Amino acid sequence: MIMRTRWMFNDRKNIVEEMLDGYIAAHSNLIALSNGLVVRASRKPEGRVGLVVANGTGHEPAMIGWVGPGLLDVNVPGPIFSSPGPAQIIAGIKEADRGAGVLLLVSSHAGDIMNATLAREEAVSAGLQVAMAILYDDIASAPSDRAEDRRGGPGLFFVWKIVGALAERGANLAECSEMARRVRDSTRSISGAMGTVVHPVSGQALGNADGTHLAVGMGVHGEPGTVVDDGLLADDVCEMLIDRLVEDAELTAGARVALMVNNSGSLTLMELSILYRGASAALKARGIGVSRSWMGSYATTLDQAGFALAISRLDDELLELYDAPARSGGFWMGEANS
Amino acid sequence: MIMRTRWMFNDRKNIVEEMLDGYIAAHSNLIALSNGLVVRASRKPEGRVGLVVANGTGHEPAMIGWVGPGLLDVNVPGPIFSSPGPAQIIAGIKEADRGAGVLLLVSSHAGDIMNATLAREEAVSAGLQVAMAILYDDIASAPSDRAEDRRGGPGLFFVWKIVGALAERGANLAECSEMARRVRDSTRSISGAMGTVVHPVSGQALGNADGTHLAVGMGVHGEPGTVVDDGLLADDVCEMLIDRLVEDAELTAGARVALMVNNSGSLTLMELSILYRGASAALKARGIGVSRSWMGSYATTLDQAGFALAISRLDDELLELYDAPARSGGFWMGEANS
Amino acid sequence: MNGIDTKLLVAMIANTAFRLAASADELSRIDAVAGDGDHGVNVSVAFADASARLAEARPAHPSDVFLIVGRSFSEGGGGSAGALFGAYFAALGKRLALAADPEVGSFAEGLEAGSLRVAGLGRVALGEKTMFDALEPASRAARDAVTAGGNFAVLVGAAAEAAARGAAATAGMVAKAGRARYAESGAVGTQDPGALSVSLMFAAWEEVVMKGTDQ
Amino acid sequence: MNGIDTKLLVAMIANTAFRLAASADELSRIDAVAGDGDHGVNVSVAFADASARLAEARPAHPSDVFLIVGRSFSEGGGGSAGALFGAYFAALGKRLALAADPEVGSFAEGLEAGSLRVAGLGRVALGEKTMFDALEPASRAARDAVTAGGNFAVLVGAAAEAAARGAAATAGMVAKAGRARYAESGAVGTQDPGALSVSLMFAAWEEVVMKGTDQ
Ligand SMILES: Nc1ncnc2c1ncn2[C@@H]1O[C@H](COP(=O)(O)OP(=O)(O)O)[C@@H](O)[C@H]1O
Ligand SMILES: Nc1ncnc2c1ncn2[C@@H]1O[C@H](COP(=O)(O)OP(=O)(O)O)[C@@H](O)[C@H]1O
Ligand SMILES: [Mg+2]
Ligand SMILES: [Mg+2]
Ligand SMILES: [Mg+2]
Ligand SMILES: [Mg+2]
Repeated sequence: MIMRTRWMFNDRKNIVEEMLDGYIAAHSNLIALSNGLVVRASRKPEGRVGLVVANGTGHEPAMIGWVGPGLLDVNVPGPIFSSPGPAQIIAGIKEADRGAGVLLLVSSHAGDIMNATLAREEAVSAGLQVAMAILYDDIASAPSDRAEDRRGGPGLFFVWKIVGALAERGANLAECSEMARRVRDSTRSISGAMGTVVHPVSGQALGNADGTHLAVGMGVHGEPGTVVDDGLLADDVCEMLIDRLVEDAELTAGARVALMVNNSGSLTLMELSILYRGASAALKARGIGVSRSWMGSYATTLDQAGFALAISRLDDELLELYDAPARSGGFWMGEANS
Repeated sequence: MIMRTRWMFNDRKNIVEEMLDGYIAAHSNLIALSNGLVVRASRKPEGRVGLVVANGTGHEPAMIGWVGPGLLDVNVPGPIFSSPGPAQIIAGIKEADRGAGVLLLVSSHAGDIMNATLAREEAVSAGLQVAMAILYDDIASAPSDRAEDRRGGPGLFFVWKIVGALAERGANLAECSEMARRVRDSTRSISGAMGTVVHPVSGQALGNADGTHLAVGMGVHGEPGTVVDDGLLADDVCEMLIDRLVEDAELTAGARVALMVNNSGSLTLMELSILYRGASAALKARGIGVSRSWMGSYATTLDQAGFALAISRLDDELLELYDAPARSGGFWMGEANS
Repeated sequence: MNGIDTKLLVAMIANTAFRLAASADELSRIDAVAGDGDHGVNVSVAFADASARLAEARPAHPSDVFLIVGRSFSEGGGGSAGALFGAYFAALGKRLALAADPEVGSFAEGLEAGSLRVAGLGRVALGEKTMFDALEPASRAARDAVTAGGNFAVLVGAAAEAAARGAAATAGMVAKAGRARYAESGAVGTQDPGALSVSLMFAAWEEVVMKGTDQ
Repeated sequence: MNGIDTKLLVAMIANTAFRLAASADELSRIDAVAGDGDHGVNVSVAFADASARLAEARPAHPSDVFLIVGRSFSEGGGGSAGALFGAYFAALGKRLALAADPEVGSFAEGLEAGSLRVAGLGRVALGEKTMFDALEPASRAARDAVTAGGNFAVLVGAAAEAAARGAAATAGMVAKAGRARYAESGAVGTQDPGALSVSLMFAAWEEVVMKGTDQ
């Protein structure tokens, strides 16, 4: 529990640029900066599908931390919470192209989709082979019969990981696009937040949580959530959220899932661990097996005091891709993981 | 920048126990719980020195996250911010003993030292071979001519990593103890904090930073720091702190160091990256090379909004141990890192 | 004369930059009601950049003016408004490029092409509380003005009046697109920031055109 | 009689648990001035645990009482006070175990052994604002009481009075050990929490012993 009003920045205008400088210097064995794009230090071999994400910053380690072998090829970072424009995205597509086409993986937010659409149109008319997959996971943002209206959240990391492994092995563009949609369709997330965040440049406070209550379903840019009863303990919250996820995903006893317990920014690992305990117990009580799991900061909203639970249904093929090696500024998976 | 008063816990009495349950469940391929001790899922081979740390919790991922191959054998977790008692430490020593003696690595805080001393006395009189190394790095806690009065801080991770690699290779107890002291003596850290933390059990606010200013030199349990000028930007702060570290370590141009930029809890990765940029620039300006680096949450104080800079002088022998593979809940280093 | 003066267009963009800078805080504030509070920054920065590029480029043909404005949006910080205004101005510029010496009819058609592009890119219809609720009435009014034989000043005046009315009407709408749709209220009671910036843009154009006509 | 009644000792520990529970918040509060604000919890929990173990174990020899109290500290939550009190009671218990039927002389020697153990373990001298500043005068007063021929009640009364004076004096000291030494002020003006809990412990003992003597 903290109260804080002072930042550790230099000039507010240069926050994103200086962050990129520092982050890349700290991981220079893995990633490099190329005209404002985050790229791999050693490019993927020719003949493999390139994977590109373009997104606003403020969600670190997403997405600067997901570029590397077994994961993405290029991240096109925009201003804080704001998609980069089509011109930069086209540069990213060109950078990722290794002769087998490029898959543009888009987290479903209005600005991201529109800028990516424009970039893809232009790249295609310039003769490049570009596919696009629009990804979402946040069940609080639209009902299941309008799933395509849902937004992207921390659960998209399941897609990055699995499509990253598939592209690394040489799958073609159609196979990678198909897999992106398949993992998206088997992934669900929902968030809980206990405070608001302040935009470091505009100074605007985002979100409707005031720090004393828990709001469920807040988006990764502070899009409003629903305040729940103050009496709910961590286990109650897990039970409630897992119930919504399992129902939405139509999972039944015997299903196997990967579980993510994501830190939105400033939750303690103590709380995160207690939520992991509660979430895995709630799944177990429904006969659902947690075959793999991730706990930590995957997609943040600056220093938001909050979390998200995400599940993704697994089968043997996905398990194998899940366990494939990967290496980036914010993630690793070794050869022998399981 | 956040304001937050609601926690995500169940019963306050069970926080540590439930955290251990959840953390270990999330990393069950690597670690296990054995009578309240965090141990490796597969024990180190016979004939290797066992490494034990015993400490208060609230600093996650330290130390529950540092048990695993290439790192520690046993972590004996105490209550929040409070060393476990000698009885539990003795149990940890026995658990880690693989017939080549046990090194008790103690972060220098009054309670930790005294409990470890009692445990060692008793273990030795029970016929066990136990060495103890008292470790410190925080230059704000005592002047350099009283270095042994300094406290342990995030820089101790350099010791865990290097002694962890050495013990894994089969070095004997004297060699491991000697290396622990050698790395300690070439490591320095200093912290900056921009807020106070609240003890989740007692509800007491710790530390003297009120969230609007930067306090330099605060300890990992909120031991008081010194408030600095509000006009200082991130780069100014890095320059000031690196200057103190370099002077204290008596480093001169041409030296090579490992640099750590540690998140005390709720700093954004954006800020951390900007601090990394500032700290590495300040070292470079002094002719000091950053040969390796770590950036992220290594030792936290719950959700403290703060950071620490730590440096540790490197030579070829240390570099090799630094790069040796390691794998734990909170850290990994692959075979081919550099 | 029914032709379009390139210099006048450049002055219109300069005045848009000036007017949106003055309203940037207000636009961000209403974006924060249900969005992410950056709309004022997004549009004012892009128009300022466009205005600087135009001063440098000294375009010779009306189409170049809008193609350059479009690039300021598509090469800039992005966001929804970046994509939408970028596509809008690109469509307008492309339509004007079809004529060696474009007249008001081309301009009205260009506004309509831009407006349709926005609806297509954003997948929105009228009444969903977006900038399209200002762009569509503006292009319709422009076409009607041309049909009635009006000159460029009449066209711009009619578009400005229609855009203002369209933007005002968004206050009563429930958001169905953009971030604002996540707000429980759908942001009812507040104008859509994108629609408001469209209406401020046309008002800035009218201001310049009227001065030109008066002189 | 100069012997020591095991049942009385058990009652003394029970009363210590009771008194420290009542003062736990105050002890934590003064620990928070320059430490980590947990001292009241640390000592009250350990004495409560000791008291429960004693009720269960029904020790037959005085030494067992203190060995059990020591274990409650050394098996419990630790912290500085856990180590120090644990070592203190273990030393006291061990000294008492040397005699089949220990008398006040053994007890005074035990208090001194405990006090020296604390100083050695904590590497502190008098005047450094720690619990040793209460333990040392208490053991000295106990020895003097024995030398003067006092019985157990006199010994405990003298120790309690000396501990209270020692603890009060710590308010004027600058901390040189423990977490409190990091405070810029050295916590001057506040009593050391460890010293205060020592003095509260001896006061709780005196209370029981006096009752025993009265009856
Ligand atoms: N799908 C859409 N179709 C049309 N206009 C949209 C759409 N989404 C957003 N807008 C417009 O964009 C404006 C928000 O712009 P801005 O704040 O700059 O972008 P962002 O929402 O990405 O931060 C909204 O007020 C609305 O007018
Ligand atoms: N080195 C030491 N020597 C003697 N007593 C000490 C020493 N360090 C701490 N103490 C005592 O311990 C008390 C603090 O106990 P407690 O708060 O329970 O432990 P911690 O400081 O580990 O949280 C201090 O008030 C002081 O009396
Ligand atoms: Mg935005
Ligand atoms: Mg403590
Ligand atoms: Mg916006
Ligand atoms: Mg304490």
